[in-house]
This record gives sequence, structure tokens and C-alpha cells, in this order.
Amino acid sequence: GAGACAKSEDSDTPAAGGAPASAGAQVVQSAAPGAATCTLEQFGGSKVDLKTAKIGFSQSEKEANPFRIAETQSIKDEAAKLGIPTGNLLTTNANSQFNKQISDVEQMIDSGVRLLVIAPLNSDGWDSVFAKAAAKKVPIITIDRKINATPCRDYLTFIGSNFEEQGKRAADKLAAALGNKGQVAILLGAPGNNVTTLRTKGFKDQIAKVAPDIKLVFEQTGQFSREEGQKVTEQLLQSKSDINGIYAENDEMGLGAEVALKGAGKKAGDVKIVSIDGTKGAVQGIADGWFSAVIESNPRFGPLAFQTATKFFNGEPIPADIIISDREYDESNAKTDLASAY
Amino acid sequence: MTTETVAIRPRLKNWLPAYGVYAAIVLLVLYNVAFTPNFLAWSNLRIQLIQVAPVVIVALGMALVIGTEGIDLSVGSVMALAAALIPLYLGYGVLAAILVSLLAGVLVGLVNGTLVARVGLQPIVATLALFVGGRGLALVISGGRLKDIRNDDLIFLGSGDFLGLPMLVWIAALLVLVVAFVVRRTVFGRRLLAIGGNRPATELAGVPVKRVLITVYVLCSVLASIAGLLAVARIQSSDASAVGLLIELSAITAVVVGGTPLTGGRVRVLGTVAGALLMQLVVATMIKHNLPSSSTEMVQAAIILIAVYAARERKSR
Amino acid sequence: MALLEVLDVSKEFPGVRALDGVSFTLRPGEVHALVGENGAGKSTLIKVLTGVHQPDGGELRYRDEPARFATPMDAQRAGISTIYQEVNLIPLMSVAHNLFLGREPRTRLGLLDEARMHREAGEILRRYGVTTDVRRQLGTLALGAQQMVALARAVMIDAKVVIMDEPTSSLEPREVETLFGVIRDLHAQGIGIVYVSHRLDELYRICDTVTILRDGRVVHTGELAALERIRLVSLMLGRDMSAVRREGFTGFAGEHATAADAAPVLEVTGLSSRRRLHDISFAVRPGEVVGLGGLLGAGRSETIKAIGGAYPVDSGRVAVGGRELKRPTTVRAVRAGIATQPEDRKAEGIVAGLSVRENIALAVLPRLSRFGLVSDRRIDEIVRTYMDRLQIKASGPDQRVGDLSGGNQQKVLLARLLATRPRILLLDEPTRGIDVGAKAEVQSLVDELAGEGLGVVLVSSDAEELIEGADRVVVLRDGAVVGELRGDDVTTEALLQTIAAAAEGETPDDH
Amino acid sequence: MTPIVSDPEAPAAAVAADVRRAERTDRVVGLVQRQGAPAVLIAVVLVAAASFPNFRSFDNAATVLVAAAPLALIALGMTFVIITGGIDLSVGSLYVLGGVVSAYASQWGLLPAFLAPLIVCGLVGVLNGILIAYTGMAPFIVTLAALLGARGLMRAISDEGSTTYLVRSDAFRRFGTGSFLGIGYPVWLVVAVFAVGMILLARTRFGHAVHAVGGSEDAAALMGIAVRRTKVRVYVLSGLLAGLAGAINAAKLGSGVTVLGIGLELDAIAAVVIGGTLLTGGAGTITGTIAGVLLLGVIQNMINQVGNVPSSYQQLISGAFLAVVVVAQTYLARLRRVT
Ligand SMILES: Nc1ncnc2c1ncn2[C@@H]1O[C@H](COP(=O)(O)OP(=O)(O)OP(=O)(O)O)[C@@H](O)[C@H]1O
Ligand SMILES: Nc1ncnc2c1ncn2[C@@H]1O[C@H](COP(=O)(O)OP(=O)(O)OP(=O)(O)O)[C@@H](O)[C@H]1O
Ligand SMILES: [Mg+2]
Ligand SMILES: [Mg+2]
Repeated sequence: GAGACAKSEDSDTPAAGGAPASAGAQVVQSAAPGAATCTLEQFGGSKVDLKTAKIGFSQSEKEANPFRIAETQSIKDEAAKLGIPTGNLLTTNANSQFNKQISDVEQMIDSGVRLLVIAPLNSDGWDSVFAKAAAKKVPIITIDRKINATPCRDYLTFIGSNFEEQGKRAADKLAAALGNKGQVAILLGAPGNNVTTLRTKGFKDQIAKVAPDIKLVFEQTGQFSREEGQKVTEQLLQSKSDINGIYAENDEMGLGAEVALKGAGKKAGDVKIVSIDGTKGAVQGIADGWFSAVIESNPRFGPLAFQTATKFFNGEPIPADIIISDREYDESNAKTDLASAY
Repeated sequence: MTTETVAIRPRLKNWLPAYGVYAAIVLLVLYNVAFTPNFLAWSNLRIQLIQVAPVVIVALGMALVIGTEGIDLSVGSVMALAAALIPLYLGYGVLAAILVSLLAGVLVGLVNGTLVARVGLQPIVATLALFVGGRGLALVISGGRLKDIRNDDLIFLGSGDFLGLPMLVWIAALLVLVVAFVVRRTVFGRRLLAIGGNRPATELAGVPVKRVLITVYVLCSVLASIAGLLAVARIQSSDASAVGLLIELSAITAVVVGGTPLTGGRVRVLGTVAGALLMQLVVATMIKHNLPSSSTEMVQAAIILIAVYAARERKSR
Repeated sequence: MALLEVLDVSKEFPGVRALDGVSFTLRPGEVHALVGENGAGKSTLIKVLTGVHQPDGGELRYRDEPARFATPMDAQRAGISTIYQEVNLIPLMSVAHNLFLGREPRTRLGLLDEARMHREAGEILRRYGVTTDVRRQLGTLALGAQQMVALARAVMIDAKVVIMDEPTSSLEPREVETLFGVIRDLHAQGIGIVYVSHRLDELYRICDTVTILRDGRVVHTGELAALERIRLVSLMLGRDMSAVRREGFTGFAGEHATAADAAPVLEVTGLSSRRRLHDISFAVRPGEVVGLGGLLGAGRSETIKAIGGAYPVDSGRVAVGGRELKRPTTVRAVRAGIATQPEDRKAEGIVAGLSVRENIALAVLPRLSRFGLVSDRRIDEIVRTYMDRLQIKASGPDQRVGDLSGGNQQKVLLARLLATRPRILLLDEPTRGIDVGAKAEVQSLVDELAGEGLGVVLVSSDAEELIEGADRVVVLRDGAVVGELRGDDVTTEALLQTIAAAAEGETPDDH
Repeated sequence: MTPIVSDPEAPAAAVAADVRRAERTDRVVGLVQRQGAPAVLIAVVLVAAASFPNFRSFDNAATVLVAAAPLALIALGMTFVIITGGIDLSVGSLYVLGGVVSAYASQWGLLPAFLAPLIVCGLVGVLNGILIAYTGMAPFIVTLAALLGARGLMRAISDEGSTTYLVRSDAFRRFGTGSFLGIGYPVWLVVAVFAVGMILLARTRFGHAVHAVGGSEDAAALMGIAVRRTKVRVYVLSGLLAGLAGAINAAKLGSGVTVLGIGLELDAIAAVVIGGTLLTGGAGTITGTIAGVLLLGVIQNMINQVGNVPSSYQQLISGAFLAVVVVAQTYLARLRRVT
């Protein structure tokens, strides 16, 4: 139950605004007291020295959007910082092909990695990987997307955001911006994607709860891409010209919507946009008045992932879920915190 | 043996293949007029035209290639390459950036054309290599990063108006006219069709077949790179990983639904435009009625089948 | 007693009534000739008999019972076996597999019995004079051998009726004799044979009965021996006998007037190409028709194509009017004035999907255009000129060439060649598979063109045509020149003797 | 006048020498060309084994094989289709659809988990086949429509792809992840299916009919081959194999993942072409296809062995590799053809 321990309302994360080096670093929300933990002993592996062991990182999608670029870079940077030789960090990229990711990871296990950091493309479908990893006692840390399996047996822990929670927070922000009424459109992510599913669920649930007067009149996939987001919004504006708010499940689609709104002659603020990710472009959009708010999904997993692994191999207990506290941007902090956007 | 009636009867029979796609458009428009609010508003029609323009431009090139009994899978990658190059050269001015991206199109076309015409690869295989590798190259060039475009001149091409019509639509319309003219009135056009009809015969007739084929692939790639730079201009950013994704399938669909046979020897330019428009209207209709993407895909499948079934050449055997 | 019979059968294709109330009877042990001009409906009748086409009206009776064949397989199972006009085998499959396709012997497990297939295939083919490795791809065999495989395939099954649509058009003389031997055998076994050919000599040699089709109707049927040759032709053409008698059988007039000392318009020197051509040299003077003789597979087609730039050569030179063609390609050859008419009209000649107009203009588009833009007026002019001159029968310049009859397709192809205003015409089997009328027209055209000073190279498997048409015959074998006949030596006997002598590797006797 | 006869000995001798040389070249070139893909595969494997110690490990080989299993099945079906001169673009979608259906059906046990996807995908294959064989529509277009339609269907039954059915049958799950002699069950299944496929293609009337239809459709019809039925059968076979591939993948992953299979049809075509099967139809080998599939897998494995090749370079390498192999194949084939 990741959702149980999330406290979402206040965004007073200890902003690291001053020091640019650590700008936007991930912060762990708070480990729920009494939640299940996992130790090296429970897991059943042996101690590994990260400085000499082979480590595998499996990226799911091409490093072609800010989130993925920042995520991969963060892992590599942290490894370098810890003095791990480049040859010891194997990285693979599944190019959005799930089967490739499975075989990528299996091949890394075969090649003797002692720790796996995985950014999964999909939450289900990891059976064969777990079987293989379990046989060799390789701990798996999944980042950004959770895998539907048993922690401490199938994998070690999950570090990341709570996507459903992100959807809820976006709903809160949009409801507030609209004064709890109006017509809202959802730009869905790629169909079948867990992120899409959870961000949609969280958003819809929360809207129903906090602002039942808001009508969800339109939901179409924008494939997480700017171009599709723009196209769909253009169609939307023609058939539902009285739309008041747009919830974009990532920043790119939100930015596409912004271009479409401009093209349709709308002024900044006519239609409120709320999106998720926290990229520079979207945060800048808040400053320009097009976006009402952006919920962050922090991709800088490197430090936390390696910290967790180190602790684990030192015998410390590791919580089953390490939920990071995503910040959020709105007009109050968009200008000042622009530097911590990625 | 052949009389006047003989010549006329097949023409009547050919009505459906030739004009079926237009009839389908009319039906769809009528449906929308009845059931979709605001459909006939100029702003809506305008959006449909803008959205269909890049597909039309790519499909024009595809139609030429298909006319030679070929196919070009690499068009999406060419769009990505063009998109990736633009921000790199925008510093030297819009014209420089446009020229460089068109040049990329020329180069890709030369590679494709050479593989098809000189090496003798099957077009689908020859262009598969650049379909895979081209986008990789684009991502290498762009460093994988999406770049915002702030150049007003370029953005004007994507979102500006000229005499009440979007620039995109002007450009697409102009290219349609040019391609139609090339196909109907030029030596190159006739040769292209002859190659599609019977390549060895055309070769023996002394037509420089290889040169014509290479030119066709170059034209197709150049049209794709134009579409790529217009896509950049329109979304005001360059995203080599997303631009032109799967457009080869849309383009082929437009060409075939428009009545151009995959077996070559014939090119229907206006039909291609209509094919693209039909598919655009289908998607728009589904979106406007807020139907899920699964049903959009199934309806598209059905329309492709119906259109091609109506247009198929009946084997008299 | 009739073996196979159709009564009042009609078949219509879009725009053409291919068969119009045709009745036809085949008796056991009869060799029945089916003749008619191109497009008369012979192939269509055969296809109706064998289940390829379903008749629009009329009745089909087989062994005195009404029959209906839905597919060629049905007909085959019933005992009707067919060799179609174009070799209809699978070039990429092995000889043995072609022979047994669809009725392969199987082992007890239901799998194909390859060993048995190869063994039997070898045995069967030997009877037809084909001794090749049966595992070879069929496409690598010479056309004649392929045709023999098709024949073996047709006769192999327990056939009651064997239908042959122009079986000899790609056979060499020796193979023709083998074929006739087979036909005599079948005849003796009481098997009915339908035999289609444009070669009248053959018909008179082996056929008992004849049915003549014209424009989809039967115009005559009866005993062949009783029908005078000239009357047969006049019935086929629908012209009176006197006209046929006046114009003769071939359209060739005789010797062409060429100045013996005129500079050659075409010089071929030492032409060699990997494996197929070896040091071929000859020259053609303006107004001269030089024949290329030899058996099938002798390399005549390759020679023609090599000169026309369509076949890669390793060494040798081709000069037109004294100017050498550097690195010959089809483009350069056409530009230098060489026009090539390929052997395979459908595959390499016409563009079936385009109109008569486009086909004729194809090679000369640059001349008929300005700045790359075509001028319809100029094209129409030239198209009209050639349609008139060659008497091309089409509903108009916009008709699809694929819809024309074979003879007219050939004329369209010739029109395309002539439109380039060539200095040299390379003709590979210009009259293959076209009917008597069209054949004579094409032949007299060749004469006429030579008379206008063109150099012509003529390849023909029809010895008569070669002898009457050519002033000189260069004989090839295995891709090399083995002899040359000139003047009075240009006779059928001399030709056959040269070929035969060369085949035995010795110089033929002086005579 | 005497017929002028050039010395008949000279050309005869030259011909004989020429022919001998030609035959020798033919044999060598022919062998390399027929076995081109296996030859390249062996070369690549040797290079990889020399460069990457880990490549040589048994585990790594087993992983590569298991990973290649679904593509292998799909490429097998594609081989049959391509030999008839057709193409099947719908296999990627059918693969995903098959996986989803299989995972769903696994609640009723192992057998339904295999049968349900076979039925569903086989039916789409029937539809493809009938449309292609009986209406004369181009295979490219029919199967392109099926690609869209099958994906739409898959999304429709999985709540727009957001519902992932988990595999409920333990036996089925064990089939996906278990192994015999250290090699996963899926690989054994694939080996068995390929053995059947080889027999089917080379030693049955159906296989000969497939070749005949691709070699010349008209001739095949005149020789009494049931052309249409043969075509329908190959598309059904292709659909069935795509469904089976989906099923074994679902068993391996333990769920009916919906985000798979984009572009898989092109991988399969590439594998078949690398294997030396002509896209024009009429000729092709299954050993070539196996080699083609494994080549793609090994190249990917090598990239992973290097360990940190950026994703964009990976695509670039794959594209370049594809071009090189196909061009090499074509030149070899051409050498052979000039006889
Ligand atoms: N499948 C077809 N579709 C349309 N027209 C056809 C078809 N087959 C034959 N025809 C037409 O029917 C007529 C008779 O053709 P057919 O092939 O039977 O003639 P043929 O006597 O065999 O001629 P040839 O001597 O050239 O072989 C021709 O006008 C031909 O164009
Ligand atoms: N011994 C051989 N080896 C390889 N290919 C051959 C051989 N003999 C013939 N062929 C091929 O078979 C085809 C048929 O040959 P064909 O009989 O037409 O030769 P040709 O003498 O040049 O032609 P024609 O005499 O009919 O004008 C040709 O394409 C030729 O390349
Ligand atoms: Mg005929
Ligand atoms: Mg020949």
C-alpha cells in the first residue's frame, strides 16, 4: 500500500534551491512507521562491494525525453561519483520494447551483475526475470515505475513516485484553479501504460471526491507526445470550445496543448492546464501563465538508488517502498524554482 | 473487334474504384454535419486541413514510389532527421536550416534509390535499413533532446496564415499541384509509370531506369523532409524521437485508399489527397465523439479494407 | 463416339466475345488441329475445355456424358491433360518437383518420396530426350527442355485427352521430332489430341482433322488432308484465296539491294560475356538483313541483348556507323541508333497497363517534349503515323496494350522501335506466336525497312523465315560463331547442315 | 561458296575451360549463398565469443535462445507467407492479442491458455487469407488493416490496454519459466515446431504447393494446385504461429502484457530476408530464417555485452547491420544468377 503513507497536501519540501549542485535532488517522503522492511539476511544474498561489483541498469525508453535523459544521467553520474569504474556499470535500453527489456535484464544477470536497477516499461510480466534473479540472489531495485510482485522476495524495493498520488494532486490543483467547477479534458498517456492508468485513476477519483461539479467531458490519448497532444487539443477545441481545463498526463502533451490553445486564439489562462513531470518547459509555462500547476515526477534516482543499495549491503533494513516526495510547481514558486526543473 | 461501346462500358464500371474514396468522404462529412456540433465551422475545417497537410506531403512522395512498384518505409525517419538538423543550423538562418534538412532528404533518397536501382534490393528491404537506422542517426544528431524552436520565420511556416489560409495548407496544395503536374505532363512522370508497369521493357526502350528510380526515391525523401520541417515549425519544437512516428503506414494507407495500386504503373495524385483526408476525417470524427482509441483503430481497419475492396482491379481470369 | 465434345459454347470477356456458339468434337485416337488467327479464341476454347474458364452458355460433354470442370485439377483428374501456350511451370522449383507437382508420390507416413520422385523423373524425361539432372532448377534449362518437361508432365498421367497449345513454338527441330513421336504413340493408344499451332507444315504432318476458328466462331471443321493449304489460310484470314495466293505465305520478297562495299552500319567485334558468349564478331551493312541461326540456347538472344546494351559483356566492341559504343547500356545503345525487340514480348516488350500511345512514345519522350514537359500534340502525331503505317488494330490510341491481340502488341512494340528512328533493328523472334496475317505484315515491314537502308539483325527459330528473310545467316552454337551462310548458300539444308556439323565439332563438307 | 567456319576447336576449348571455372565458382558461391545466413551467423558468433568472455557462457546462450523464441515462431510463419509471394504485417498485433487472450484463458488451465490464442489468431489468419485469396486485394494492405484491427481488438478486450490479465495456471507459468537440460521449455517447443515446419515445407504436398504458388501463381493454378486454398492456409499458419508466440510469451512473462509487439512484423521480415528467402516469393529456407532470427538476437546480445551503448547508437548499428547483410546477400545471389 504505497498510497497509505503518502501525505500530499503540503509541498514544503526542504527546497534545495540554494545549492545548484543538488538542485532538485530526490527527497524521501517519510517511511511509514511499522511498514515492512527487508534486510540482506531476509533477502538471502551475500554482501557486495559496489565499488568492484558489476552493476546493471536497464532503462525502458529511449533517452529522448527530459525525464529519461535525466534519469539515466543521474544513475551514471552517481556511479561515477562513487568511483564505480565505467566498465562495471552495464546499461541497456529497451527502446520501449518490453520483450527486449526482459531479455536485456536476463542477459545482464547472466553476465554476472550483482545489483540491478531497473526502470520498468511495464508493471507486469517480470516472472521470468524474477526467477532468474532469485536463482542468483541478485537484488533488484525498481525505479520510477513499480512492479506488481512481492518485495523482498521478487525484488528488493521500489523507489519512486506514487503515480496515482500524482494524479490526485493534479486533480486538486486543477479543481482549485477552476474554482471546483467547469468542463475538463484529459490528455491520456500512451494506452496500456501503467503510468497512464494510474495517473488517470488518481485524477478521476480525486475529482469525483473534491469537485463533483467538474465534468470530465473528453479523454483521448496524446501518446505522451507533444505533437499528438497538440493535435488532440485542436480537435477538442473545435468540438468543445467551452472547455475550461486540461489535465495532461505529462508535460509534453501539456506543452502541445499550449501550442494548440495559442493557435485557436486563446489567451493564457483562458483554459487552465495542469500536467505532471516538472520539466523546464512546463514550469516556464506556469511563469508565462499557460499552466496552472505542474506536479513533479522526479527522475533523479541515482543518489537514492545507490544509497539504498549501500545500506542494504551493509545489513540495514530497507523499506518495501521508498516513495519520494515530489514537489509541485505553481505560480508561487515557478519563477524561483525554475532551476530545479529538469 | 473492339467497338465504341466496349470503350465506354468499362469506364462506367471503373467509377467505383476511381471515385469511391470521394463518395466515402462525402458520406463521412454528411454524417458529421448531422451529428457533430460545429463541424462545418471554418475553424474546424481549417484544423483538419492543417493536420492532414504533413501526411499529404509524405503520401505524395509515397505515391510516386508506389507508382514504380516500390515502397518507402524510411519516410518517418527522414522526417526525424530533418527535424533533428533544423535546430543545429537555425543559427545560420532559416534558409540554411531548411536547406540542410532538405539536403538530408536528398542523401537518404540517394541511398534508398541506389539500393533499389543499382544494388537491386527489394524496396521494402532497402528502405527498412534506413527506417531503423535513420531515426537512430537523428537521435544521435539531436543528442536525443527535444529542442524548442523560437524562430519566428520558421514558426510562420507552421502556424502562420497567408491570404486567409494556413501556410501549411498552401505549401501542401502547391506540392500536390507540382506532383500532379509532374506525373501527368513530364517525361519523368511517364517514365516513372512505365517503370512501374514493366521495368525490363522500359529499360530496353532506352529509358535511364536507374536514374529515374533514384530520382523518385530522392523526391520521396525530400517531400518527407519538407513534412519534417513543417512538423517542427508547427509544434514549435524539434523532437527526433516522436516526429513522423508510423507516418509510413498513414502515407501508404492514404495512397492505397486513394486508388493507387501497389502493383505500380499508375499514380492517383488527387486520390491520394482524398485518401489522406478520409483517414483524417475518420480519426477526427472518432475523437470528436470521444471514442476510445481501440475503436478508432478498428474503424480505420474496416475503412481500409472497404476502400481497397472497392478499388481492386477485378481479375478477368 | 465422341471423347470430348462442346456444343454451342459461348464465352465473353469484358468487351470481347471470345467464343460465340462454338461446337467442337474430339474422337479417340484423333489428332485434331485447332487453328485460327491471333485472338480467334483457340486458347479460350482450350481453357473452357479444361476448367480454367467456365462457359457463359453451351454444353460440355466428356465421354458422352455432360461434364463440368470447376478447376484445371478437376479436368486433370478426369483424364484431360494440357500443355498451355506459354510454358506454365515453376522456374524456381526443380525439374522433378515440377514434373510431379500436385501428384507427388508419398511414403507410408504421408511424406513425399523424394528418392522415388527423382528416380522416376529421370526415367521419364530420358524418354523425351532430356538427360539433365532432375534436381536442377527448371528455370536454368533451355526453353525447349522446359517445354519437354511440360509435355512429359501432361502425358505422364493416365490421360484420355491431351491438349497442346502451340507446343512447338520454343522447340528445336530435334525436339519437334521427339514430340511428334510422342504424339504418334498417343494416337496409337487411342488418346485424343487437340493440337494448336500456327505452323501449317506441322499440322499437315500429324493432324487428321481440323477446326478453324475466326473471331470466336467455327468457320470450318473437317478432315485436314482434304483441305488445300491455301484454302485453310484463306478460311483463317477470312480473305479470298486469290488474295492469299498473290501475297504468298511469308511476307518476304527476296534479296535486298545492298552495296557490297558500303561501310557497315553495325560492327560487332570479339563480343564475350561470362560463360555465355565467346568472341562473337560480325557486321551488318545498311539495307542488309543478317540472320542469326542456331539451336535454342545457342546464345542468339544473348548476342542481341549484348549488342543492345541489356546483357553484360566482358570484352569486345560494338560500333555503330564506325563509332564505338563506350560501356554499352540500353540508354547509350538506343541513343546510338540501336533498337532492340526482345524475345519475350510480355516480360520485356510492352508495358501492358499503359495505352498504345504511351507505349509507342515511351522511347522517344525527350524528343517529343520541351524542357521535360511532354507535348501531347507531337505525341499524337507520331502515334497516328505509326498506327497507320503498321496498321495497328486498336479501338484508339488510348486502349490498354494488354488488351490487344498478340500480333497487334508486336506491332505496337515495333512502332516504339521505329519511332526512335534507329539505324539498326535487332529483332528476336519477331513473329513468334502471332498469326499468319500479322506475320506476313511484320515480315514485309522488315523488308521495307531494310529497303530504307536500315541494318537488321533477325533471330528466328522458324527456318523458313530465317532463310527467306535474311541475306546472310551467321550460325551460332554454345555462344560462339560456328559458320556463316551467304548468297546461294542461304538455304534450309545448308543451315541445318552447318548446325549439325558444328554440333559434331567438325567442318561441314563443301558442296 | 563455302560456308565460312571459324575454327571450331578454339571456341570449344575456351568454352570447356570457361565452364569448368564457372562451375567451380558456382559451387563455392552457391554454397555461401544458400547457406549465407548460417555462415554469417557463425562468423558473428565466433567474433562475439572471442570478444566477450561472458558471451560464451551457457546461461547467456540459453537466455538468447529463449528471448528469440517468439520472434522465431513468427518468422517461421512469415517464411511460409513470403514464399507464396505474400507478406503478413499483422503478426505483431496478433502476437500481443494472443498473449492477452492466453493470459485471460489461463484461468481455465494450461490447455485453454494455448488453445484460445490459437483460435483467435487463427481466425484472423483465416480472414486475412480469404480476403487475399478470394478478392485479389494486396496482402500488404489486407494485413495492414489486420494490424490495426487486431490491435484495436486487443485494446478493446483489455480496457484500452490498462488491464493486464495475470496468468492463473501454474502449469502454464511453469512452462514459460521452467527448463529442461538447462534450456527453457519454450525453446524446445520452438525446436519442435520448426522441425514440423521444415517437414511441412520440404516434404509435403502443401510445402510444394507453397513454393509453386510463389514461383508462379498462374502456372500453379494451371498445374492443378489449389492456389487459393494454399494462400488461405499460409495466412492461417502465420496467424496460428503468432498466437502461439503470444502464448509462450505470456507464459514467460506471467501476464498478458499489452505494450508489446510494435514493429515486430518488420523484425520478422528482416529475419526472413536475412535468411535468404526472396521477397518475390518462390524460394526460401527455414534454416536461413532460424539463422536470421538468431543473428538479430546475437547482435542485440553483443550490444548488451558492450554494456553502455546509448539507445540511439543501438538503432544506428542495427540499421547498418541490416543494410550490410542484405546487400551482401544480394551480391552473392547475383553472382550465382549470372550463369
Ligand atoms: N482473360 C481474358 N480477359 C479478357 N480477354 C481475354 C482473356 N483471354 C482472352 N481474351 C480475349 O479473347 C480473345 C480470344 O483470345 P485467345 O487467347 O483465345 O486467342 P487465341 O486464338 O488463342 O490467340 P493466339 O493465337 O494469340 O494464342 C482475344 O480477343 C483475347 O484478347
Ligand atoms: N547451358 C545453359 N546454361 C545456362 N543457361 C542456359 C543454357 N542454355 C540456355 N540457357 C538459358 O535459357 C534461356 C533460354 O535460352 P534460349 O533458348 O532462348 O537461347 P537463345 O538461343 O539465345 O535464344 P533463341 O535462340 O530462342 O533466340 C536463356 O535465357 C539462356 O540464358
Ligand atoms: Mg492462344
Ligand atoms: Mg532466346
